[in-house]
Amino acid sequence: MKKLFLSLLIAVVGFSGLVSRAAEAPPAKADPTIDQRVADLEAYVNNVARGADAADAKVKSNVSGAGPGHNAFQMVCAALVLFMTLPGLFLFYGGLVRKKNVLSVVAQCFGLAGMVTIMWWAFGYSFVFGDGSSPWIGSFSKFAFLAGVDSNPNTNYSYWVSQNVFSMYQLMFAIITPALIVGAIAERMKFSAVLAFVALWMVVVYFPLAHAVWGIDGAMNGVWNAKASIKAIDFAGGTVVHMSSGWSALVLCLILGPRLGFGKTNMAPHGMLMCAIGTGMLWVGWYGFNAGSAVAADGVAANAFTTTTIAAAVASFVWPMVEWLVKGKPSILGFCSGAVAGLVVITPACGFVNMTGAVIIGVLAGIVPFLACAYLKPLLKYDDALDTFGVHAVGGTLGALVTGFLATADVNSNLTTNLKDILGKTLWIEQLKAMGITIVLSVVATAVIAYIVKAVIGLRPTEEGETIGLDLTDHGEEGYHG
Amino acid sequence: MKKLFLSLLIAVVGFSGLVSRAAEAPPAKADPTIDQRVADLEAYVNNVARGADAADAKVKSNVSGAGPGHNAFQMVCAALVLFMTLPGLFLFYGGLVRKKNVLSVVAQCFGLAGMVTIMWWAFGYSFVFGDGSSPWIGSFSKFAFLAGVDSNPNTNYSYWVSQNVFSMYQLMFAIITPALIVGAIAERMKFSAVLAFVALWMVVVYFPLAHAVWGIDGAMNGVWNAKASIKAIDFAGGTVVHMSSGWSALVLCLILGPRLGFGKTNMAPHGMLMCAIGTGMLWVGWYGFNAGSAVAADGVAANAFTTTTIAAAVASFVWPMVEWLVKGKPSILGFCSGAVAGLVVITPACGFVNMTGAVIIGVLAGIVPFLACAYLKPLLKYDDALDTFGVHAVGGTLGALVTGFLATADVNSNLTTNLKDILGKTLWIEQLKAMGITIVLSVVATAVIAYIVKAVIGLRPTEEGETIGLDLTDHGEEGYHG
Amino acid sequence: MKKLFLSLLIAVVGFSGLVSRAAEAPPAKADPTIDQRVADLEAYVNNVARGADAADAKVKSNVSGAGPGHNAFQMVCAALVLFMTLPGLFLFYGGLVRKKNVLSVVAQCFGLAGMVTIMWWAFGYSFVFGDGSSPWIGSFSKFAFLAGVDSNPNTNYSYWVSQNVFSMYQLMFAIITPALIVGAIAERMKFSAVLAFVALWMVVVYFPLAHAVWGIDGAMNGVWNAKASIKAIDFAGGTVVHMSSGWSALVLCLILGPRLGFGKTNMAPHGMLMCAIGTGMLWVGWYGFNAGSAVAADGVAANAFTTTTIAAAVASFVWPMVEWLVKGKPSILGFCSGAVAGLVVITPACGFVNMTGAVIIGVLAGIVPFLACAYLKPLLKYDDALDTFGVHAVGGTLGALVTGFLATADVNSNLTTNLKDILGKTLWIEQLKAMGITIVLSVVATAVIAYIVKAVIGLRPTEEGETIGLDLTDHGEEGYHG
Amino acid sequence: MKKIEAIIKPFKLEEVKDALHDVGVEGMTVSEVKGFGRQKGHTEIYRGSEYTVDFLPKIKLELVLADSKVQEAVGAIIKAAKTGKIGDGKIFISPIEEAIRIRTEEKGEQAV
Amino acid sequence: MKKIEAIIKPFKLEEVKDALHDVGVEGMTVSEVKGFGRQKGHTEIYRGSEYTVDFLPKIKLELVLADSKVQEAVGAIIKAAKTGKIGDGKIFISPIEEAIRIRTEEKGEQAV
Amino acid sequence: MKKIEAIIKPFKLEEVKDALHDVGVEGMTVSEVKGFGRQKGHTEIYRGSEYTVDFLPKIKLELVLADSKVQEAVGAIIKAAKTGKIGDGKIFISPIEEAIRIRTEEKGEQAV
Ligand SMILES: Nc1ncnc2c1ncn2[C@@H]1O[C@H](COP(=O)(O)OP(=O)(O)O)[C@@H](O)[C@H]1O
Ligand SMILES: Nc1ncnc2c1ncn2[C@@H]1O[C@H](COP(=O)(O)OP(=O)(O)O)[C@@H](O)[C@H]1O
Ligand SMILES: Nc1ncnc2c1ncn2[C@@H]1O[C@H](COP(=O)(O)OP(=O)(O)O)[C@@H](O)[C@H]1O
Repeated sequence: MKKLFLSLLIAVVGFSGLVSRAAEAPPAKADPTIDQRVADLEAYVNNVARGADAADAKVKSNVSGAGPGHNAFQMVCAALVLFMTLPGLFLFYGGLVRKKNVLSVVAQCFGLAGMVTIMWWAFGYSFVFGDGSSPWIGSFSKFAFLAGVDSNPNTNYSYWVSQNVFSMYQLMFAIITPALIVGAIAERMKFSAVLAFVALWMVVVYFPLAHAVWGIDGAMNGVWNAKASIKAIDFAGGTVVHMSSGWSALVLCLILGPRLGFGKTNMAPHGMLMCAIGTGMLWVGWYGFNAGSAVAADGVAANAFTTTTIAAAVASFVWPMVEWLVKGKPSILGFCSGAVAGLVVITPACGFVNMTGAVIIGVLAGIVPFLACAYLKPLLKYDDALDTFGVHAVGGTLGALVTGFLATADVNSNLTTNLKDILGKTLWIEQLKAMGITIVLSVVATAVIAYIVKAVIGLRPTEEGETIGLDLTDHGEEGYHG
Repeated sequence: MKKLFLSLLIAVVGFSGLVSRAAEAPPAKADPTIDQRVADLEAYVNNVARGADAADAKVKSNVSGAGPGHNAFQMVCAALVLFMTLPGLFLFYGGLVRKKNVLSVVAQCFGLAGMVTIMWWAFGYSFVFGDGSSPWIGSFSKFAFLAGVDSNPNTNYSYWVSQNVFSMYQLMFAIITPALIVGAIAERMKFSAVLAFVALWMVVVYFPLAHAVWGIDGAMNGVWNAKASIKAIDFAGGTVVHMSSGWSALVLCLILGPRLGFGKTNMAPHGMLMCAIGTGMLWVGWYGFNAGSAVAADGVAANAFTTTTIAAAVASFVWPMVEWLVKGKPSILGFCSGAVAGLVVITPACGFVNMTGAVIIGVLAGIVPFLACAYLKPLLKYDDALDTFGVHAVGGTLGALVTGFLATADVNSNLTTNLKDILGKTLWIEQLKAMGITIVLSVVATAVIAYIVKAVIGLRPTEEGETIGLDLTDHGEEGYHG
Repeated sequence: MKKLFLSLLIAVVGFSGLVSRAAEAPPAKADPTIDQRVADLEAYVNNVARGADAADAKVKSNVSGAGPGHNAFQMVCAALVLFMTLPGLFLFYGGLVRKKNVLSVVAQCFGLAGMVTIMWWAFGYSFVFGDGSSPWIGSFSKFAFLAGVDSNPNTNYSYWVSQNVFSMYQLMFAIITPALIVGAIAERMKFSAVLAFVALWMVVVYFPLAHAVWGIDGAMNGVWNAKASIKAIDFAGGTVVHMSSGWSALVLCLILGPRLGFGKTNMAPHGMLMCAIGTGMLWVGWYGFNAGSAVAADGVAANAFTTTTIAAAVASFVWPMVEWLVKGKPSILGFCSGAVAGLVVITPACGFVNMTGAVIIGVLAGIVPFLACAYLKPLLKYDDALDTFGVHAVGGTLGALVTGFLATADVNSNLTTNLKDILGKTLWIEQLKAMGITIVLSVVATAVIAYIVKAVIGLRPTEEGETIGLDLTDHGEEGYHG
Repeated sequence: MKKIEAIIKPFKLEEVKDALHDVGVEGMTVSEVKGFGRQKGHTEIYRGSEYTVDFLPKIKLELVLADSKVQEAVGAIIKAAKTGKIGDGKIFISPIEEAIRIRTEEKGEQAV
Repeated sequence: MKKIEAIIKPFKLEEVKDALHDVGVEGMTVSEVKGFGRQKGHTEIYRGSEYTVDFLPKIKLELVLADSKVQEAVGAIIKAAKTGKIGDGKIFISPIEEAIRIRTEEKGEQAV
Repeated sequence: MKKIEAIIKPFKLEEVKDALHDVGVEGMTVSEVKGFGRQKGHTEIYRGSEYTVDFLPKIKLELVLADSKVQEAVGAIIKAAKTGKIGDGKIFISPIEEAIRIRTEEKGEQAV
């Protein structure tokens, strides 16, 4: 295991120098007129293209780099999304496991952050955002080792945000998505197996899916790609992030089997306070996730910010109220689950729906995932330890679907570019198609990868190791001393 | 209880569709000249009105939406204020209670966040920022269900920040204010009673007060409303937030009575480390609270940022030094209390005073609330569990008053618009009036509401429930396991 | 001790009124032409000087204040750097000590924050950023008591960020630097001694060093000062922050002697989870530290943001992988240490190196400080309790050196202003000189100050006090109850 | 000498300590334990998972004292710890053959 | 009456409790302890510092019961707690002279 | 067989353990307890509220061993745990009727 990673690392560092960076000589262009200069500045405020950004532009721009307001926002958003994983998930997931496994959750999140960054640098960003190769996978050679990804904007994705910032922002998504899977398989999967599984999963599931949905020439990028074969929309990751991780989590936890003593031993969360703190951090960080997905501090971001707040708050209230009604007490885990569920369900919708839509989503998010966790899971007896499936798969699926119904061009005029004809009509069918593909890809790929990893290095620790706890077994440390 | 809230919820969701949204057809306007276009862009940088913002404007603006730098800042500030409650208060207050009540504090903060959001969406924002009805309460019909609150600025409150972002920013204030009350009544008030009390309190105390002080036509909005009957100033919430919550907290904790065993049992904070962590988060989040109250990333925000830093740091140092002198040791709770007190006292002043003012405020904030907590409370024997009165009421009152003396137009030229004549002279008398009204309203309304809630559903848990702890009694969970 | 500080405080507040603030009457200037007005707006987007900023400018600027995008970014960055200390270090360092000393770590960080702020206000900012006195120490009279530091930019340091915000941003650096020293001397230094030591250390080590490296006329400010005698570069504080604190920490911990029972008693971290949470916060806050050091939301900030992410992530992965190889298990402390080491090493380099540079730095940062902590420390047997030397001194030294080799004008054109001739050639020799001066100053000054403090008030608590723990001994409180 | 072990409800500790102090008991050792008995625990529900916690927090007091003082101490404990509700706890008495004070090496009844 | 003290592995607690319940033991007191014995602990490495933790987490069960029931209870504990691996723990039996139920002041075997 | 219970100061645990090891004691059980005695606690002040903490953290050691070894073990404990300052703690000795090793079901002195 160790050797594998180390040689990979060395190989990759070595190769990074070799990729050619052919500089294209730009044709000489005229200086902008005063009118064009003012128009470019207005373009900055309005987050639209400079004159010079047009493919056939004949003038230069005096403000050809990134714009401060947008760039500042995007950097902060990237930091906020990182905050969701480190330390958001440490606390949210760490609080929900038993004391003896708390550090293993930390290690899994932390380890994925490092490993995925290295993959992202070497080829991940290329596979997702490198255009010009295929609707299902990006072009490796375009941005391998992040060559050419500098402080200038890549106008395929943003007029006013530096591409290096954009690439780091998107990296944070690539980190948190597999980290969500950790929730389902907590307390019983070897650290080495988690790393190996995710390394493969990123390549087979995440990179293709993210390219298809968000790549400028992606097959399911309904908003920006006029030639998309499936005209679906996903503002901040209902399919790419939550459905992919959630459905994969279910399959992986089934293949892995339940924790030793599942159903008999008391496996109550060891730190509900920690979990609640993590929830607060997730919520705050999620503003980076959702509003930041506008890739500009514009009106769309403002709308996403607002709908995110409303959906999260409403769901965080509805879930425990339903519990109060049904189980007799509103639990803190109910508040936390509701907030996260609200955030998950609004994710694909936040930049496309209005406030009424957000309230509806909040109410649904407080009820549907609750039913999945409280009734479906005990019924089917799978051991989704921290409810990745119940919250992320169910919530993401719900969100992707309702986005098809509630999206409105009133809050996001980009929806009229390529989707005028189906918006408010058959958009939901496109959503269903994208959801289907996401589920099939996640389920099948996860099963194959899981069995491969199982065969090669094994998935679970020894019984004794699991009984003692993964903290000591895998990391030789304990979460709390004295 | 539960039914009440659920039917409220349903009713409100239902009604949200009914409010009419009459679109007013704007009169046709001319395109801006190049000079006007540049002036509008300069207006963005300087955070002043576009040409088109004037009531009698004859030109359009090419940059009529929100501006990226300001909007980015406001979104981040809103997230920071949320961070103060979730998880700031979870930790700050949660750390100060006994282990068995830690989750109840979380539930109260979390529950209020959800409930207040729903109220805000339905009518709260209207009651506070809907203009055109009365100096003491906003117009319900103006923004009910946030209808019409979109990504364009409402120039009554900001030229360059989206109104939906502004509404969410202000929501965070409406969430944290009642959550501060939780500190006084911690460990002994039923969860249902907290929700019921706050639901009424928001309508009777917070919304009117916030409208009077911050509403464009509010009765006590000295800065912006030329017709204000009381020309008081309150930059970020000395009266609206800290005095209202602090004085209400005192009354409520008196009506509630002391915790079982108060004065006999050891009620030492169960987690001072948690409390200190929460303090750090409060401080960081408070930048959103104070600097964000400029509703722009301009020079006033910069000044507020600076004075906030200085006052908080000075007070955080003075309080424990005084303790060291008087009690023999500088305590961690002293550092935490000092920081929070500094932040409270600078809140109404931060955008109006200069650095010398901030140092003076820091020193006062390290001494006066300390005296209230360390001597007044034991003397009068009220059980203000976590010192909401001692810190927020005393600090807020102190801050509102000294703002009257220290405010200077050097750092905020808006003070010359309507207050030129009284600034540096009789402004403090206006402050006294606003403070008096705030105290009377808070005290009377709290007493009435508390007795109503007591009569209808009761305020306290059973003795056994309180002894076992509210975590198990009200929520069926424990904060820490194993 | 107490009296000392109190009288200092009073004296200083008193003097603050006396400093004269002579207003210089600016010569009358012409209104800008439309072309100049547009150029000024473009300057805002591009973060360059307005026409009016030139020394011999004959026109005014209509946008002479701070610019929203840059100012917003800088305020957020300042808050993020504060977040690193409060609560970042509370958790990171607090988690690594034994339970009985956790609050003492909090008190040390918190106490330094307050004390350094007061010093900064009175004379610290002047000593660092007051120009016109000497290359080795700033001019006291220039900005004493922050007089004249208002919301307008000081174009020596930034064209578009308010000077008051800049001063607060830099304050956060002045707070965290001595707080890092706490890591080496944890669990065994009297609170009063820590305050006294740092008060002197700031004046003798930090202020001169920061002026020399970052002051516009500083002796080692290679980037901006054409007359610098040592043309070194340090983007965000390799020498000023990490080397100064790290080398001082080593000397102080040697003079102090090891903790009672060192090498015999189990001194394992009491809260590795806390430590990991703190690491996440440090990482997130470090974006403010590194990207914010561009003092603008421009392309240099974007580059710093990116290289910071990559170096931290790579090092956080490499360190535990090396551990896995060498010690058999990847530890959580390994992940945390790697991340922090990556952040330390990239600090001086982040705004000067490209992504390949960041990867190289990440790999080195995962290996070299690891060797120092895991092999050098046990070999030499000094008790660097939380590895301030191993991580900050070794990492900072490494970073300062490799910056000399990897810096490239491709990502930061400011490197061509004064350094064109040595960039990529002999820059590393300049770096060596700056490093040498930093080490000598830190080591000698620390030794002298430590012996003075030892002689006057003593450094260590009584044996019994240390055995009981500093929380009870110095602060009369415990970190956890019940 | 005898050892009295008393299992009591946690919130009664202060009262029991004071009561013992009043009858001249000057030393005791206390530990946090979990009790299982007739008193029923509670059920916690975490999303779909139910856990019954039937071990309840209790305090165990241990005091070693001269035979002559046992009666009085037992009386004091009962008086202070009794609420009359199920789960009040138990008192067990067992023989102690020797007691030594580490500091002085005193033995027997002087040591306690 | 006798007191049975059993030191067992933590994860065996539920099984032992159930086994005791099956043989009619209705009350017991449990505490978290650290054990030192033949079973070896682990080493933790924090950067350059190594710490050997030789105290392992164990559970101590205490039950007081009538002499007649001791045999059966011991059998139940052994059966449930045995894994056959080192560190399974010990059972100690000692005399109890008196037992009192605080709530009712019942004494002797009725009290347990 | 006898049971030795020793209440000691927490920071003495390592030394006591080593001393016992030296005289051939191979097993023991340790728990964290709070002690109340002549040694005074401390007062904590939280803003206006004062709380006196008179229970001090102590460590309780329990070891069961053959009668013949008691003397030596007691000596080892006293030697290692004594600081001469108030609060050093106590040693109590009581009879044990039977000991069983769960893993092997060995009984009596072989079991300990
Ligand atoms: N046989 C026993 N041996 C040891 N401890 C016991 C025994 N029976 C009860 N206890 C302890 O006494 C506590 C109270 O017993 P319980 O049966 O709940 O109520 P009550 O004391 O009122 O009869 C239990 O929680 C347990 O700690
Ligand atoms: N002489 C003793 N006195 C008290 N407790 C003991 C004694 N010997 C062992 N123990 C306890 O029993 C536990 C198990 O003992 P150990 O020697 O590790 O394995 P085994 O029980 O299989 O012989 C120890 O961890 C300790 O708690
Ligand atoms: N009678 C007693 N029964 C049980 N434990 C006792 C008794 N007296 C003292 N102890 C324990 O011994 C510890 C030390 O006793 P203390 O009176 O403080 O000092 P010393 O041991 O020096 O006389 C106490 O904290 C308590 O845990």
